[in-house]
Amino acid sequence: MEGLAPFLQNLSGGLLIGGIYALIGVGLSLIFGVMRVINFAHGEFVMLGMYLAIVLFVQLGLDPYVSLLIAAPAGFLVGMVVQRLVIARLVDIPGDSTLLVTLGLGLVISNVLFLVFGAEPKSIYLPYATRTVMLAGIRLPVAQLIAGGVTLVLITGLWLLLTRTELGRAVRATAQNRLGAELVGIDTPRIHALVFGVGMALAMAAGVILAPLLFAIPTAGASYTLKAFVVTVLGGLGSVPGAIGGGLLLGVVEFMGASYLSSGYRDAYGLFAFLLVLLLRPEGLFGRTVKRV
Amino acid sequence: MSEAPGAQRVLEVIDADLGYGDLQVVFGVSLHVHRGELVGLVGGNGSGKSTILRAISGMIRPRGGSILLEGEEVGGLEPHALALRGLAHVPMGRQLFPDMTVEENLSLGAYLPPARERRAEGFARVYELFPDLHTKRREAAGALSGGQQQMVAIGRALMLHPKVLIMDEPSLGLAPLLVREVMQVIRRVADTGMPILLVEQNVTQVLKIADRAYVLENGRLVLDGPTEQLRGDPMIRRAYLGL
Amino acid sequence: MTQGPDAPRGAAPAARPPRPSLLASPWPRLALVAAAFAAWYFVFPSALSLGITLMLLAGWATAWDLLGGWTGQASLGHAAFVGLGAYTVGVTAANFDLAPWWAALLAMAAAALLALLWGRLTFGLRGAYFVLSTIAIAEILRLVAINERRLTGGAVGLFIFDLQEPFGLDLFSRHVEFWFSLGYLLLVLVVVALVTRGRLGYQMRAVREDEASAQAAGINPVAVKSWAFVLSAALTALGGCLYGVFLSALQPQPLFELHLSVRIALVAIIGGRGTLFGPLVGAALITLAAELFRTTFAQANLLIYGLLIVLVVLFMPRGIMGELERRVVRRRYAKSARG
Amino acid sequence: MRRLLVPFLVALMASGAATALAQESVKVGVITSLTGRFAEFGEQHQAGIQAALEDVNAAGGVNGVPLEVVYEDDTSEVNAALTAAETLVNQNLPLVMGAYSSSITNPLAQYFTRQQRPFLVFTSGDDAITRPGSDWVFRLNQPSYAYADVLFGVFDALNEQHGDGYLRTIVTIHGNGAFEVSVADAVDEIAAQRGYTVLQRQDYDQSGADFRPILNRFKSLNPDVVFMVSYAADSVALMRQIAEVGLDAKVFAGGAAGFALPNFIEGSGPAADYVYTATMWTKDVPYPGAQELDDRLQAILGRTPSYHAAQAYAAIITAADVLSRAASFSPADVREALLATDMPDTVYGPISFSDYAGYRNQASLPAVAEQVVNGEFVTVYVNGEVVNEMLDTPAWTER
Amino acid sequence: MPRALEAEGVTVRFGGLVAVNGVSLALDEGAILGLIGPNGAGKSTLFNALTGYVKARGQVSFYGRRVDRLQPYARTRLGMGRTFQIERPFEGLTVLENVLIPAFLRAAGPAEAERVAYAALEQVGLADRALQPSSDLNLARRRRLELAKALAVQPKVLFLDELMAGLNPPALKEMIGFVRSLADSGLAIIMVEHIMEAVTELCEEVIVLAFGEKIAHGTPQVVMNDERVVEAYLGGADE
Repeated sequence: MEGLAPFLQNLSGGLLIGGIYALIGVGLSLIFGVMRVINFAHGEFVMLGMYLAIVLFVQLGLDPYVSLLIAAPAGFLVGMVVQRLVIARLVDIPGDSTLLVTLGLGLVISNVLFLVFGAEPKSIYLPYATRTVMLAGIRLPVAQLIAGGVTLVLITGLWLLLTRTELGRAVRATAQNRLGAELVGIDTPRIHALVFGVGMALAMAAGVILAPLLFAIPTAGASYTLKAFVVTVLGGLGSVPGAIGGGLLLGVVEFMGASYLSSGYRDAYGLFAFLLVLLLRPEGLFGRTVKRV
Repeated sequence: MSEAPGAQRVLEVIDADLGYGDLQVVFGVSLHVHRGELVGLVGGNGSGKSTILRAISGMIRPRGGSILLEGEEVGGLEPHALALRGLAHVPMGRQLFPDMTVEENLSLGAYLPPARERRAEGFARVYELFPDLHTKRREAAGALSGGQQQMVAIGRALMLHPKVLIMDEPSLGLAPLLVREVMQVIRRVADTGMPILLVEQNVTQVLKIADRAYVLENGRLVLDGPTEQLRGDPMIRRAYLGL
Repeated sequence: MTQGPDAPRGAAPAARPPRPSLLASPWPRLALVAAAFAAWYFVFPSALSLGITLMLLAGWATAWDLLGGWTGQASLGHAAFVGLGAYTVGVTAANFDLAPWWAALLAMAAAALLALLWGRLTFGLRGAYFVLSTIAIAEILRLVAINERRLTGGAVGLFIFDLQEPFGLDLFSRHVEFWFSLGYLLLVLVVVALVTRGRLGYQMRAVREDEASAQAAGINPVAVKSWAFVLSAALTALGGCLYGVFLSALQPQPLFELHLSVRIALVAIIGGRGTLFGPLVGAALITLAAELFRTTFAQANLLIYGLLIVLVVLFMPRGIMGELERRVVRRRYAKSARG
Repeated sequence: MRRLLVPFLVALMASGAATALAQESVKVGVITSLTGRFAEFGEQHQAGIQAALEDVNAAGGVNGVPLEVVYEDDTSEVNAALTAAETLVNQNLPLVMGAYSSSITNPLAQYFTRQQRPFLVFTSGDDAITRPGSDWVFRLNQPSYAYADVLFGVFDALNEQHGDGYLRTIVTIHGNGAFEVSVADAVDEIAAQRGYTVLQRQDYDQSGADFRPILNRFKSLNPDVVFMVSYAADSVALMRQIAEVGLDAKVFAGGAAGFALPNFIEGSGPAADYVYTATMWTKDVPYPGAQELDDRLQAILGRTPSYHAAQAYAAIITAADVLSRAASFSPADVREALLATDMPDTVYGPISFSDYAGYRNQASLPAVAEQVVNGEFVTVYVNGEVVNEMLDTPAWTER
Repeated sequence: MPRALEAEGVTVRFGGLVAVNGVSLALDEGAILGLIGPNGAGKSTLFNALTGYVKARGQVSFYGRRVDRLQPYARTRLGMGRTFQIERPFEGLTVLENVLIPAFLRAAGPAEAERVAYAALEQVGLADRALQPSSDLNLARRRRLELAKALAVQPKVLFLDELMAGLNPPALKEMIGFVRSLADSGLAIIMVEHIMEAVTELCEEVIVLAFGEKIAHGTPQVVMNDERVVEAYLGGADE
């Protein structure tokens, strides 16, 4: 019995890392929900965000949280372009062609990053990155708190965008009934481009937020893609609130597993949970059983 | 409400040939809807009703003939371009957004900019026509009964302040009691002066509420005229039952 | 209805032209492949390793294609079977001095069993969900290989020092490995050729195209997918055994990596899914291009996978051999219609 | 396919022709990672080799014939490495050297053993390469055991300074790659021999850069020593998170490459201070010409060299020495010459190959320990001697 | 005449909606049973229930053997062949391969399967297009291909789902003749059909569905004059 304080410490650690997982997952989920496209290049966009933050920090001295203001719009634009040039041609084709094309895009992105930045891991050092604050006997890392805060702001923003704006309604309408959406005059191809852009903006934002916490490695994208999948499957593919639940859950499962079982199997805990959910409740833990969005 | 001489034609289909791939379904059909008129288009299974409607609403491209909206050619335009020009479509199966509230569904009916500016007016008009929807405006559309969902679909179309409304089989999948209710609703909408083209299998009901009707058989028009003349015409029986 | 457009009703069956048959023989082309690789041995005696890696990759991709191409269930977890094969040889040789041919049989049986269970669990999942589950399962196996040191040697790995010699052949010689790899590639090609020309092959295609329609043809989709998966897994594991001997030093990282799974799948897709020689063509193209780039264009060798797959999906959705075959089918039909 | 095959054939034949043509030089092969994820180490190797070739050839090469290096890029992947090895073997080069990663060098060692060709390892640390080893595989760099060994030398010295019982308990955290695991194994082994207690040993999966769950657990154990074995990215994340979690210990020891690189200090900031690291070579080692070599490497690379460059330098001068002495360039004679190697005064330390402690054909060089002081590496412990003051590690709250 | 197919109280629910409600029917060897009714009456759902594609309550017997728990493929193997309303050729394959797949069900090997497939293709008049990619076929030929696929399993009961829809008059006549000859050869046929001409010519017996319920049963002439049927078609809901 290790007592309550370490448990709470671990729980908070899991929740904080889970918040970032949620941010990575939510973009993937949004894209799937609206377009039925599984984006295998998602993790590579996260890496793209990390490298952008590093470049801006090294070249211009921009704090990563400031470079969010550049990275998110950049992600949006790149996403729109990728969707228009590549994915739009394939959206109506059945089968796995979009899956393959995004897999290929991911390889292209990671190798271009590799050519430009080399294999050497890159990071930025921020003095506040190792600070912590104590709260009720629990030590909370400042950088992760900021990351959690930014995640909260971004996801809340996304939520407001989807529920409170004309555009958001159009996005949800396209997700729920594409034919119906077209009949009321929604330009669904444009919505698709927009959604892909938003998804990529979120992925790149996640990368920027991760930059002060982790190292950027060109080939690490695939592991973020996998995390994003786990998050969205746990929460229900296509469900934005589900992605938040899934992200937090994954963070806690991994953190607790690593703390109390074996740290070598850390990634396996998430994958086991993922397989279980896939087999027993493919609509996700937080999805509704009857209707698909 | 029969045809007034010289009344303007809001919607007109002239000599349309329609089909899918190498299959022709509709052969040289012409029809029109005047201002303030409720026109029925009836016929048995597979007679080509829905195909005509799909062509009018831009979901398929006509291979021959023309489609005019207030005298302008609109054949081959995309659905949202047609919506911009004032053609509202109540589709088969209603095509609502099930997880969104009634109000959101209606609101999306006025998605296009010209209608967006008159959204408040649209809500007022729809809620006046369908007070039930007002009480249920915060509920998810998917949770409503079939009849109420049909009202939402019609209401959503009206939010566009359309010049003409086309409806595809609004009675499909509804129990007999609800069918009657929906038909009365449609008549009520027509009574506000909204021109409507109603495509329907349920000929008895159409002949009761419509001003005029066209009867299709195997992709060709076999009968048309004011509904009071058509009721009891044996041709209708033949068109439907193949006897 | 009972006759073609021109033939009058009741025409004697003998009057019709000879029926063109589908069952054109793949054997001449197989012989050509065998001859080409045999020639490689004599023309490039200093590039045997390259030939071995090419043939193994081609064999895996051809085996992958049974499931991913012919049956339409793309997997991104086939590295699991490669690793399983390699480790079975390593573990049994190190601990029980088991002969490699028995180890190969054991590996194939283990892979088949794993595929059967894996399929039972996941074939209910559709499309992307199945792909995701394959990634997850292979990842878990990788972590097992890393963490269960007593069995696998963990991250430090497992070394194969001695192997019993079949017919006095030194399995560690690149020359012997070359011919074994060629034998393996030909075996996979022959198995796939036989399977796809027979009942199971057509059932697999039916399941790929439309499961409901397949059921109407009396086909049990789950059984067909399971068979395809079992065959694919066993053949992949057999190649994994050879690869294990080729490396002689087994480590979880290169063997169970997602990267290897992706490579196997992409090679098959680029070459043409659901064609006998497509995966081989894809493997040859990619391996030779990578070798060229290794000596000349240095870094770009991984980039070409990405670029090629994007281009192929956009412009040649059936892959290289798929597009070619389609053209041949059209031409053959045109000819038969004329003749 | 035909279009691709033709240039490929040409390339293959050209490479064959090249070897046949030029015999006015002695060629040795080097397999390293010029591209791929280990490319940065390949660059270090190239710098060291360049410097060594200049020196060797200025001094008359191999018995008057200039020495030349044939590079083969393994693209950081094992298949390519084996293909490269075969190319070199087929060129009948008298000696081949390589590679960076143990996961590549292990299969290479197996291959050269089977081919009965001498293979000189100069960077890969994995114990398994020379333990048990083979007749044909030689290694001049220190095995992973040495990384742990030198740090235990530091611990012993600290115990001597502070009185016995100052350092007794250890926790280990390590990556799950071949090299890291084998260092962690050495920690267990040496700790048992010298009376230390390993309280807990935890591994983590690749780029699993969130160590907090492990560190929280360590914190509750109150260890004297935190022993860390990881590569560059992880070493920085580890120190940052140790600072953040507030895990205090008397000694933080980094037992692998990651902690000895300039990146470690840049990335960790002040959190890097007081950390002890094991390294294989520094400009401060008491061997002749160390400082000069470091300066030259710095000039070639344009940045701070790592010890890998010095290892590559040592490999080339060893090769020149061995080939000068070899009766012929046949594999057997080169092997004999390797066995007879005795170079007491190289810049990398005394090089000879012997069998000891289960190793085969392994040079026995001690490693070097450094401590980070005010953002600089300071060499503190070489050859069993304390050469600079070792500072006490303050608690995080006092920094 | 042996009883080929018998269904008792077949009920299908989708969520809260009862799509088919307690329908019973029987079909003898060599007979043709028509299944008619307005759009949305539940005809195709009933078809799918009988062939196993949707979960249903009630009993279905095939030559006296209960099949209602069997998967669709198992029912096919027993001898229940079917076409789909929206014809679904195996798009990537040639015409011959399309028919080869079901032909393998009862063939000993590839050669025999090819013989069976050619026989089926000849029956429907597609033999000369055997090597054409099936995606290139026009609608009428796709229909015939769909029929050839159903015949290639050598069924004892054949389910035809709107086989005649969209055919022009000569093709329709031909198809009617063909279906008649199939029944004459001893096949039991059950067909969902909107083309009344086909129904009246082929079926000695029809069942009329409306709102998921069987509302009439008898010869086409009798049924079509039944007031309830007329009402169902013309739209009831009249006082």
